[in-house]
Formats: sequence, structure tokens, C-alpha cells
Amino acid sequence: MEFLGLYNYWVFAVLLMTGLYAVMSKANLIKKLIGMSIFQSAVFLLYITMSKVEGGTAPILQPDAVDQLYSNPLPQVLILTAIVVGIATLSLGLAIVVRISEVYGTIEEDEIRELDGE
Amino acid sequence: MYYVVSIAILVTMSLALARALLGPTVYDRILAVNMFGTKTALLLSVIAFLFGRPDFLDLALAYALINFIGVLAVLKFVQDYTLRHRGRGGGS
Amino acid sequence: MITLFGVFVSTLLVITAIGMVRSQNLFGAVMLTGLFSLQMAVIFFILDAADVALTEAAVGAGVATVLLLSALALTSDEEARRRRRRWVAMTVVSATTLMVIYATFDQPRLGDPEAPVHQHVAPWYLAETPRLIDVPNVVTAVLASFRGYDTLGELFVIFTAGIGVMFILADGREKGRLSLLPSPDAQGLRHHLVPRVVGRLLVPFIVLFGLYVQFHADFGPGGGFQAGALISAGMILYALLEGESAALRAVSFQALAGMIAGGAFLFVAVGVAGMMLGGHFLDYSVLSSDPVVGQHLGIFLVELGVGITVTGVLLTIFHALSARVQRS
Amino acid sequence: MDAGLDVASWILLVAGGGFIFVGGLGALRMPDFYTRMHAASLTDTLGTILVLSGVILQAGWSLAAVKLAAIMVFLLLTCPTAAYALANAARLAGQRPQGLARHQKGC
Repeated sequence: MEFLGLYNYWVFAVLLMTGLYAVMSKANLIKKLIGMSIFQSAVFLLYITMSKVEGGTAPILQPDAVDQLYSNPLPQVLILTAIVVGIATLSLGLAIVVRISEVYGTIEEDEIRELDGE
Repeated sequence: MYYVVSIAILVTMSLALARALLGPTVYDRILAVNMFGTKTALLLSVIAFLFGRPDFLDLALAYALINFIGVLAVLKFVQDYTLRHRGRGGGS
Repeated sequence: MITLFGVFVSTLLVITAIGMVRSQNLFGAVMLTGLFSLQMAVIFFILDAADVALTEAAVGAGVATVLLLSALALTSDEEARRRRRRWVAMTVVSATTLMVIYATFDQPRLGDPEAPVHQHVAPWYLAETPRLIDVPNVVTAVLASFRGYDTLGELFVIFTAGIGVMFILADGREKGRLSLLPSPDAQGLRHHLVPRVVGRLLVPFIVLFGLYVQFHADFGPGGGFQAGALISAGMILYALLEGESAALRAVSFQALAGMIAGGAFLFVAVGVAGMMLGGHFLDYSVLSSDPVVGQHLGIFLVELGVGITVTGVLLTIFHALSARVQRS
Repeated sequence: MDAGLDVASWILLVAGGGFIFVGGLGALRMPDFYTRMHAASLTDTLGTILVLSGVILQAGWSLAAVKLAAIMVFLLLTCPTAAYALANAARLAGQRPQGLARHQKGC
């Protein structure tokens, strides 16, 4: 059981790099945005993993419970707002992609470069 | 016994994920997402009891209400898509 | 046992993410995005972050899929096939993954109460919230009161994104006004009787649940961000069923613009009111003669402002994208 | 009395878990889309009823039971509707059941 204590961090590393790989190597702009959101989710996972306390419960205080441990509320607050900011930035990216597709007729990065070169 | 149900739901989730990855048609993927959504609502309500904090049932309620929207969005997407392609190319 | 559940679901998460990146069909990738968000919510819930899980549920299940699908309808749903393998990217990514994994061996293990994160600030929040603010949900207290500046900043990021989408997608050809209006013959799913009847039944419940989440934030998981996402999901459902023009008749563009600005204004106004009454910016204790009552009032108003702006922004983005879909 | 309730909710929960698993298996193993959907949507509904009733028995008379009942009602409304909408979308896009594809190409 002991080695599983770091499992979430490994998942975080793999997810982070999967997202980075999509952003780096995929030519399709929507695919890049999806990769970006995977990257974001990896960061969310890291923060929430850090907020967990063994034997704790969600930081909503129970008045009748004595000596109850609670998980750390601070990372949760940061991620809660970040999720909504994430969807807002994702849609801003989508709006830009839609405009690019209207002007160039494609959302593949290399084709856009070729069109620009002419 | 909560554990038994949770494990059954988790295994079903992985089966649904396999279906979503295998495809082959887009509808299989939507079916998998919809299944997964229902299972998530169930799993969250069971885990809320496992934790002994039934006040977190709100989450499962949110999924029960919202899971539907994705399927409808897909339905509308497919409808628009087929309409447009028929309009352009003639015939499906 | 619960930890094992978490391990299982995070393994599924990795498989889903790799599937998303590999999928040639963008539509399939968007469907997997939905799955990914569901799994994230389960993991958040298992890791005791009920508020975060609720946010992920509200945003991921409803709004994100709809927005991505609208964007796909405007572009294309197939990724062009590439023959060339990206060995450089693959190598860099694998090497970095190994380095990050190597770095994690110095991390405290999951749930370690002695971890450095839990030593500073957080214990103070947990200990002082009952005395200073007296609401059970510490997340709400930290979000709206202790770290109000952060939340204000995040709110303005969302505000800016909403304004940005409006400007990018507004049609410049018609002078003088932003024409984001859909074509009036947009039917939505009116021909599908069964989803329409059931969906219309659900819309008021979703909005009601959103309001419950908004106003119950002191006691249970919830708050302005979640409520905004839930309410806009309800309105998006209405727009899908009855057509966008019907949804805009219910809540017009002018109203949405007013909501975007009004919610942010309410937040700042509460902060300035604190200054007027002799406290600091966003210090709610001075809003009432009893500091705790003042905090309650301040948190209530600030969360309301957040909820209004988030609803306005998400709905504006949805309408801007779907108006494009109909024009194309 | 309490033991009786416990046994009843055990049975409901385990049966629900069983149905859910069978549904997942069907969704993975069935040969074409419509049969997969048949397996998934029917067992979804039954499994939901069984599991949530089992949990309601455990919750007793409380706010949690009301919320669980609400979850059940909403899932019972949306699951079949979603299945219908999905089958409709598939049909609209020209997806055919496996047996039909060979015999009736014309319509």
C-alpha cells in the first residue's frame, strides 16, 4: 500500500506530458486545445492530491463532530475558480480557432503556414 | 456491501470506457458517455454513504440533472450535420 | 479501499487521456473529454474536494461538451492524417515524464498530515473560520472572504474571456451593433417530441437546483461558480430544445451583457462599500454592526455577483458560437 | 426490524450491482450498436432503481432519502429519453441494425 501513496503524482506526470505532447506535436488546432485542457486537468489533480489529509473529510465543518480532521481547503479554493477560468479560456481559444477556420478554410497548423507563405 | 456495488460500478465504468475507445461508430461513443454519466451519479451517491456524509448527495443530483444535456447536444449536432451535408451534396 | 478506488479511476483517467490524444476523429475525442471530466469529478470527490467535484460536474458535463461540439460544427470533425512521426516531441515528453516521476519521490505521500502544505495558513483558516465568519463551509469562507482578492481577479479573467469571445465572433459587416443574433427560423429539437417534453420538465429543476447551490453555499458544497455553470447549463438545455431565438426571448443579449457587467460591478461595489464604511477593500466585517453578520452579508453578495457574471459569460459564449453555426 | 431492513437493502444493492455489471458486459460484447444500446439502457434503468432503493433503505427518513429519491426520479426520466434520442440520432444518420443492412439496402 505504501508505494501507492505516490501514484497520484505519477498520474499527474503522465497526464501533464500527454497534454504537452498534444500541444507540441498535433497540427490540428482543436486537438491542441484539447491537449491544453488535459494539461490543465493534470495541474488540478496535483493540487487536489496535495489537499487530501489521511482520515480527513471535506472541509465543511460538522459542529457535532469532535476532533474531526479536515482536508486542506486552500488548494480546493484555487482549483475551484481555476476550473471555471479554464472553461472560459478554452472557449476563447475555440472562438479564435473558429475565426481562423473561416479565414483560412482549415484548422491544420501546417496548411495555415503554407497559406501564409504564399 | 457498499463496496460490492462500488466495485461493480467501477468495473462497468471500465467496460464503458473500453467501448468508448473501441468505437466503432460515434454513437457507440455517445452511448458509452451516457452510461458512464449514469454510473457516476450512482457511484457518487454510494460513496457519499460510504464516507458517512450524505450531505454530499448534491453532486449526484447535479449529474442526474445535467448528464442529459450532452446527449441532446450530440443529437442536435448530428441533426445539423446531416441537414447541412444533404443540402450541399444532395442525398446522404 | 477508497484509496484503491482512486487508483483505479486515475488509471482509467490516463487511458482516457491517451485515447483523446490518439483519436483521429475529433468528435470521438470530444466524447472522451466528457468521460475524462466525469472521472476527474469522481477523483476529486474521493480526495475530499466536494466543492471542486461539483464545479467539475457543472462545467464538464453540461457546458464544455456543448461548446466543443459547436466549435466542431463550425470547423471540421476529422483530423488530417499525418504520416511523419514526431520523434522529437515523443522523446522530449518521455524524458520529461521520467524526470517529473523521479522528482515525485521527494513528495510527501498522499494524505500525509505532516506535509508542508498543511503546516502553513490552512490550519489557521480551519481554526478561525468558526470564530471570524461562522459558516460551516470553509471553502466558501476562504473563497469569498479570506482570499477575496484572488476571486475578484479570477472573476475578471472570466469577464475578459466573455468580452473577448463577443468581439471575436461578432459580425463586423453590420455596422453599429454586434450581431450575434441567431436566425429566427432556428428550430432546435422541436421535432423530437420525447426529449422536448422531458427536457422542458427538467429545465426549471436545473435552474432551481442552481439557485439552491448558489444560496446554500455557506452550509454545503456550492457557490457562485457552480451555480453559474448549473444555471447556464439549464438555459443551454432550453436553447437546444426550443431553438436559440426562444432562449434569447427569455434572456436577451442586452440582459446577458448587463449580467456580465453587473455581477463584476456588484463584487467591486461590495469591496468599495467596505472602504466607505472605514474598513479595507473587500473587508466585510464593517458592513454591519456585528462583524460576523457583516461577513455573512458580504459573502452572500460576493457569491451572488460571481454567480451572475459566470452565468452571463457562459451563456454569451454559447449563443455567440451557436449563432455562427446557424449562419454558416 | 433493523436487521430485516439491512438484509433487504443488501439484496437490493447486490442485485443492482449485478444488473449494472451485466449491462456493462452487454455494452462491450454485443455485436452491433442497437443491441449494445438495448443492453446498456435497460439495465441502466433497473440497476438505478435497485441501487438507489437499497441506499434509501439505509438512509431512513431523512433529507438524504429525499435527495436520493429525486436522483432516482431524474435518472428514470433522463435515461430512457437519452436512449431514445440516441437511437433517433443514429437512425437519422443512416446507421442500420446489423441484420437489416444486408437484406434491405433499398429503404
